[in-house]
Amino acid sequence: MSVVDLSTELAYAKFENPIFTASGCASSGKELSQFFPLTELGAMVTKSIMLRPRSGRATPRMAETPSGMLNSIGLQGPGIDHFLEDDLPWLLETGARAVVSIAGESVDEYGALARRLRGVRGIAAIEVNISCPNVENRGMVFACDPTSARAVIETVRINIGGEFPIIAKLSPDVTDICAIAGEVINAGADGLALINTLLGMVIDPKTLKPLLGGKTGGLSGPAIRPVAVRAIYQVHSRFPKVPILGMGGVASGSDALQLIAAGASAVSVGTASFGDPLAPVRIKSELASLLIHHGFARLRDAIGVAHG
Amino acid sequence: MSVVDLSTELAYAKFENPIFTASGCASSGKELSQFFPLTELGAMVTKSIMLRPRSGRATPRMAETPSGMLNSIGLQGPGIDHFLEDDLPWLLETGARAVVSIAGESVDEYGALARRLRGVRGIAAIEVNISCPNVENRGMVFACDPTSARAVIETVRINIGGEFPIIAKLSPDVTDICAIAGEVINAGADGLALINTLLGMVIDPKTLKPLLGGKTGGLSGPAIRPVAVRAIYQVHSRFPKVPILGMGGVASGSDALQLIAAGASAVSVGTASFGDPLAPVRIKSELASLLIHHGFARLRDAIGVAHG
Amino acid sequence: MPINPRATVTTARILSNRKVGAYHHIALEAGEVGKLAKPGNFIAIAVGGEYSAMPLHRAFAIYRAKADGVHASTVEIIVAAHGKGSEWLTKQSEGSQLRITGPLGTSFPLPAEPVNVAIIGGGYGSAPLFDLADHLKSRGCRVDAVIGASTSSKIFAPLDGKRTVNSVTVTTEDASAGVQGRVTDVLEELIERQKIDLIYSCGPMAMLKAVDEIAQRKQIPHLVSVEEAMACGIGICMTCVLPIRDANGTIKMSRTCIEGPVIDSECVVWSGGIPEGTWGAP
Amino acid sequence: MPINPRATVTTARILSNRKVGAYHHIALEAGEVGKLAKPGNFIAIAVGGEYSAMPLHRAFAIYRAKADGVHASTVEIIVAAHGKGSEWLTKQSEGSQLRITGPLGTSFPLPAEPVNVAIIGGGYGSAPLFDLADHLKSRGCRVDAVIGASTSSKIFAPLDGKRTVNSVTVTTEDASAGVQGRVTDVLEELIERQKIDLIYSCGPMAMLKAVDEIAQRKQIPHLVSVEEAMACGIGICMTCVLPIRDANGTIKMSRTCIEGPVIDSECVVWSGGIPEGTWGAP
Ligand SMILES: Cc1cc2nc3c(=O)[nH]c(=O)nc-3n(C[C@H](O)[C@H](O)[C@H](O)COP(=O)(O)OP(=O)(O)OC[C@H]3O[C@@H](n4cnc5c(N)ncnc54)[C@H](O)[C@@H]3O)c2cc1C
Ligand SMILES: Cc1cc2nc3c(=O)[nH]c(=O)nc-3n(C[C@H](O)[C@H](O)[C@H](O)COP(=O)(O)OP(=O)(O)OC[C@H]3O[C@@H](n4cnc5c(N)ncnc54)[C@H](O)[C@@H]3O)c2cc1C
Ligand SMILES: Cc1cc2nc3c(=O)[nH]c(=O)nc-3n(C[C@H](O)[C@H](O)[C@H](O)COP(=O)(O)O)c2cc1C
Ligand SMILES: Cc1cc2nc3c(=O)[nH]c(=O)nc-3n(C[C@H](O)[C@H](O)[C@H](O)COP(=O)(O)O)c2cc1C
Ligand code: FES
Ligand code: FES
Repeated sequence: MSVVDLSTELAYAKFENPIFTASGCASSGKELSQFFPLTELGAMVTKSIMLRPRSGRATPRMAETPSGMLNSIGLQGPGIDHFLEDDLPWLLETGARAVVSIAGESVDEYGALARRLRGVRGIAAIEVNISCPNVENRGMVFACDPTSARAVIETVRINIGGEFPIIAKLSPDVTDICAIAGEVINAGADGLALINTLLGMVIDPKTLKPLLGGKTGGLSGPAIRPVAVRAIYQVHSRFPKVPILGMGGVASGSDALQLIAAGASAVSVGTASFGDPLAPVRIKSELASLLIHHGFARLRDAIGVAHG
Repeated sequence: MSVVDLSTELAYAKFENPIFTASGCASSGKELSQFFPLTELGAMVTKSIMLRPRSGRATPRMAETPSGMLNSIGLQGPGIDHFLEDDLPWLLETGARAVVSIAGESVDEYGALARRLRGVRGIAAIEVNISCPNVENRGMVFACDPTSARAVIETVRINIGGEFPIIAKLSPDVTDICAIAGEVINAGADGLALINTLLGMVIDPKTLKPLLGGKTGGLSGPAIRPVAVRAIYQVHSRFPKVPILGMGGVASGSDALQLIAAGASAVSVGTASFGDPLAPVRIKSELASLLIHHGFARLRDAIGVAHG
Repeated sequence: MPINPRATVTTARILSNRKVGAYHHIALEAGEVGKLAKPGNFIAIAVGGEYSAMPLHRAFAIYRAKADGVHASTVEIIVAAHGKGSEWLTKQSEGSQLRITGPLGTSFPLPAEPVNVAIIGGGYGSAPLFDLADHLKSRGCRVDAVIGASTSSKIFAPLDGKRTVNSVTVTTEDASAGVQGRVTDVLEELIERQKIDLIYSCGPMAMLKAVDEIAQRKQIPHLVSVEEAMACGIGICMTCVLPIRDANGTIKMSRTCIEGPVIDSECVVWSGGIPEGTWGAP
Repeated sequence: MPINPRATVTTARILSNRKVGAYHHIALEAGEVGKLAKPGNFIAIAVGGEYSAMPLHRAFAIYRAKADGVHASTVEIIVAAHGKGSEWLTKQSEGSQLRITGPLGTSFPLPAEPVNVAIIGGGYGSAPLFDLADHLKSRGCRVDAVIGASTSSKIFAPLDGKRTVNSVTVTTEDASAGVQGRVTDVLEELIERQKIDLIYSCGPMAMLKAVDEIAQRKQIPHLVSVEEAMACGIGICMTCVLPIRDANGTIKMSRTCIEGPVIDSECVVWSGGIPEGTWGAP
């Protein structure tokens, strides 16, 4: 496809290229597979799955904002059983690499999810979403509290065995993201996913009430890219050996390269797919051209080049 | 000018209208006074002033981002002496209401600034910028630490006397903005300014290094508006009696009304002036029309209407 | 069944853009999209151009799609300037290019027998119904149309569309055209008079619900095309959901961009929100 | 002295937009702006239109400004497509409207006596120099121009501009036009030959610095028009600063949008960064 070696790795999981989907922005793959073969992706990151089916939040669930959007999906999904019976086998059959994202409402739930995934074949890695601001758990977000963040990753680590790398997905809505990163690394995370959405709100200009059914929502899209680059840069300079799956407002190859230069080993494309189903493949080819333009023979050589 | 009563107050300071400039986005007023009489503003909020002259950070100091910008000015300014001798008298002479913003590198410096301002006539209020992420104080930001935030406001409170309301300006880069708000309110803040910029970074697509001289910078503009609305909404629902000066991405009357509905008693316009020097006056008249459209006879009745 | 089975992403060129009452009629040269579209499908359009602050898709019902002609295919849409994105769209001039994705969503199922059909359109909701009427007529159905809006400029009822159907009744709330009132004010009488066997409706949710009350009462099958705020239009964001009853009677929050917009009204839970008993409800 | 003394915010209409080599020559109907502009001033332009993701001003030197004619005033600029905003600008068609702010910044001070002047322009940096040359000529100065760029398409030297000056020397790095090399390669000889008393230069910082080395060596007064990344163009953001020596010799980080862009090169601290001893340096 190109003369540049795009292969990358997140801990001991290897991928042919660094462009992934973002959890919750590609459902479980069937929807996008009409537009391009999922094998074009470094990996399909599935929508965060919970233990039981979940209806999510009331509508409206979205608001467009300047160069971004708010969502308050509330982790709607069919639950792990259906996922393992139906969605995952379908996905693996396409030949795509699968990163499975999980989310829970309690530490135990994460543990139970990890046990369900233990021994499941074909999964490339587990992304542990501890940062969704939408979960109705007294408004508390695991990723905003070092102790609970640590507890979740410890539980997942113990329950899942050593089969898949564990990637802990962090929230930018914290005073010190490196502190949380340190906790989850100590707890056994093999890699980090940075960043989840920022907590935001839109007031409906007509009713003057919060527009979203869930009142607050998660801010994503190009608007948050500078926050993502900063978080990745900070965490990579503190923990240079811990691989990062970067995300946040990537809409072009140049955006992806920013995150990679800041320290990401791979990049998830989320909101950009909502305005262009082909965004992930376009971004991959733009990235390849840019790497060549900058004289990189291998993607790996570009990871973290913004430092030092 | 309009049939709607735009007057508002922040604690015991009264203003004819709720549209202010944002600190650092209008210098000390001379620059904008060519474009409109500063008396059109509810208040001119001056650039944060420090004890001594300060050269600020190296260039480049700006990067445009999707619907936003990063700045790393580093609080360049002439210092309080020059400000009190030259800038402030000029500003007061125009008849404009002046909100003076101060910033320090230590708790003592804030105390010293407060003593210098004590007894200065004509100031409407003091905005205490404890949230600038650019200050080179081991990267630590007062507003990100409850203890230091509290200490600064206590010191200012003690040293300034009861002449001016103290408005504490908070950073959104914290895990729990209500906790910080609670601390500064207990320490004697009469009002809150929400929000300062978010910490961000841009990698230069040419060099693949951080673009800004200061590496990281503060993200402002429409991109961050949903974060501002959320912060104002959260803080207003927790502390409904504490007046809020809202800011963050306001570029139209409708944006201003969002912040007001969320709980702001007045609104600062920052980045929008960089693309349109007339933005504050345009926003004021758009806001007046919208208030009429929504059937409000007084701006005050719209403050916080998004709640309940 | 695969999801988005016939959809592609296409650079479409605007062939014409003209004002029709309160709306804009935009014709697009649309690659394969027009060839594969069925009545009821929609397209998603990226808005704002290269320097856009609007990252999300906008959904528009296909008013007409043609495979023939000088262009690979054409797709026509009727756009009401609602917010910034649709407003931008109405300002685009002939020759400019749009990124469109389609055809998307479900289409109107057609009756096997030649029956008596009523099509009910509210505002621009009538747009997809005339193409449907064409198909119904060619199957020998009688088709009576009721087109309503708040005011005459918001009635979309093009001449050739009117010619397709057996009758058109227009209602406006301000009496500026046709009968004063709402579509539901004339529907019952029409049902009686024409012995309506089947209803298709497209318009605001409140109208669909009101029409459905009548359809239920009269026990007439009713197919609705719903409209929910959509971010992606292709099933990947989960924003466009409505509570829908499936074949087993289970209520699920279903994506109206792929399980809709056309849905059998029997499956729609009109109460909105997340009804008690919904699968996975808290 | 007041800041931005003659500036207004104006809705300007594009009268023409045509490609000139690598640049676009854009003429604007510009309200009062063209009446009040002096050579060396610039305008700030809001870019991207109503749905723009670009909140900041773009600065462009005024190439020509006229108060006469059918329009209130006209302002012409020469635009190089650099990033997204300037690229957008080059795509705007005749008749479209722009929000401009100006005239802004300092202007070229003119010598009291008729002296021998060299104007040195790099790339689009030559744009403001021809208007300056006009003023110099009308004061009886001899004006010799040196216009340099990497390649011929980036030489901006319009015919009437060339006619204004006494001589034009073109340099290109790739030898595609004029002398192969840089402006500095021909400057010393010109200074000797024409007994240059005063130099004006406008172009990339590296060029200004190189020209200044020669000017210093030859002890010739040198006025430069600098270009720093600007967010606002009107003095309110503090992003466009350069270390500048004031009348007392104090180095301050000064805003080039209001204390510049035209600055006496004696005051410019060419090292960049924040030189030691700068007022308020850490
Ligand atoms: C299946 C379907 C068919 C439609 N057909 C037509 C049509 O034929 N003609 C027409 O004028 N309009 C139609 N609409 C409505 C049209 O999609 C919205 O008016 C439009 O998306 C609003 O975009 P905006 O930029 O003007 O408003 P904004 O409020 O700025 O939109 C912001 C975001 O919200 C979403 N959104 C807001 N309102 C709606 C809505 N009512 N429906 C869907 N998404 C919304 C947009 O997609 C966008 O992502 C249809 C909607 C659906 C779901
Ligand atoms: C006094 C002055 C006069 C100028 N005259 C001309 C001229 O006559 N013709 C011409 O083609 N260009 C001129 N420029 C440069 C022009 O302003 C930039 O090329 C332009 O702003 C880049 O905008 P962009 O959107 O293309 O790039 P982007 O990189 O997207 O711009 C992003 C932001 O950075 C700022 N920026 C980036 N590069 C520059 C730069 N070199 N100078 C100032 N701001 C910058 C922009 O103002 C904008 O706010 C001048 C600059 C200054 C300061
Ligand atoms: C509609 C939507 C749903 C999302 N759902 C999830 C989710 O289920 N799990 C998760 O970890 N992140 C979720 N996210 C966050 C994204 O994975 C991603 O971290 C974030 O959107 C930033 O990337 P982007 O700007 O490219 O979208 C969701 C984002 C959006 C917009
Ligand atoms: C260039 C620039 C300089 C700023 N300087 C200051 C400052 O000195 N003190 C301060 O409290 N905030 C400062 N801010 C933050 C603004 O006052 C405001 O809180 C923030 O920009 C959000 O508002 P906006 O989106 O309308 O710009 C600055 C912002 C910008 C863009
Ligand atoms: S609009 Fe995204 S899932 Fe339906
Ligand atoms: S560009 Fe804003 S101060 Fe000069």
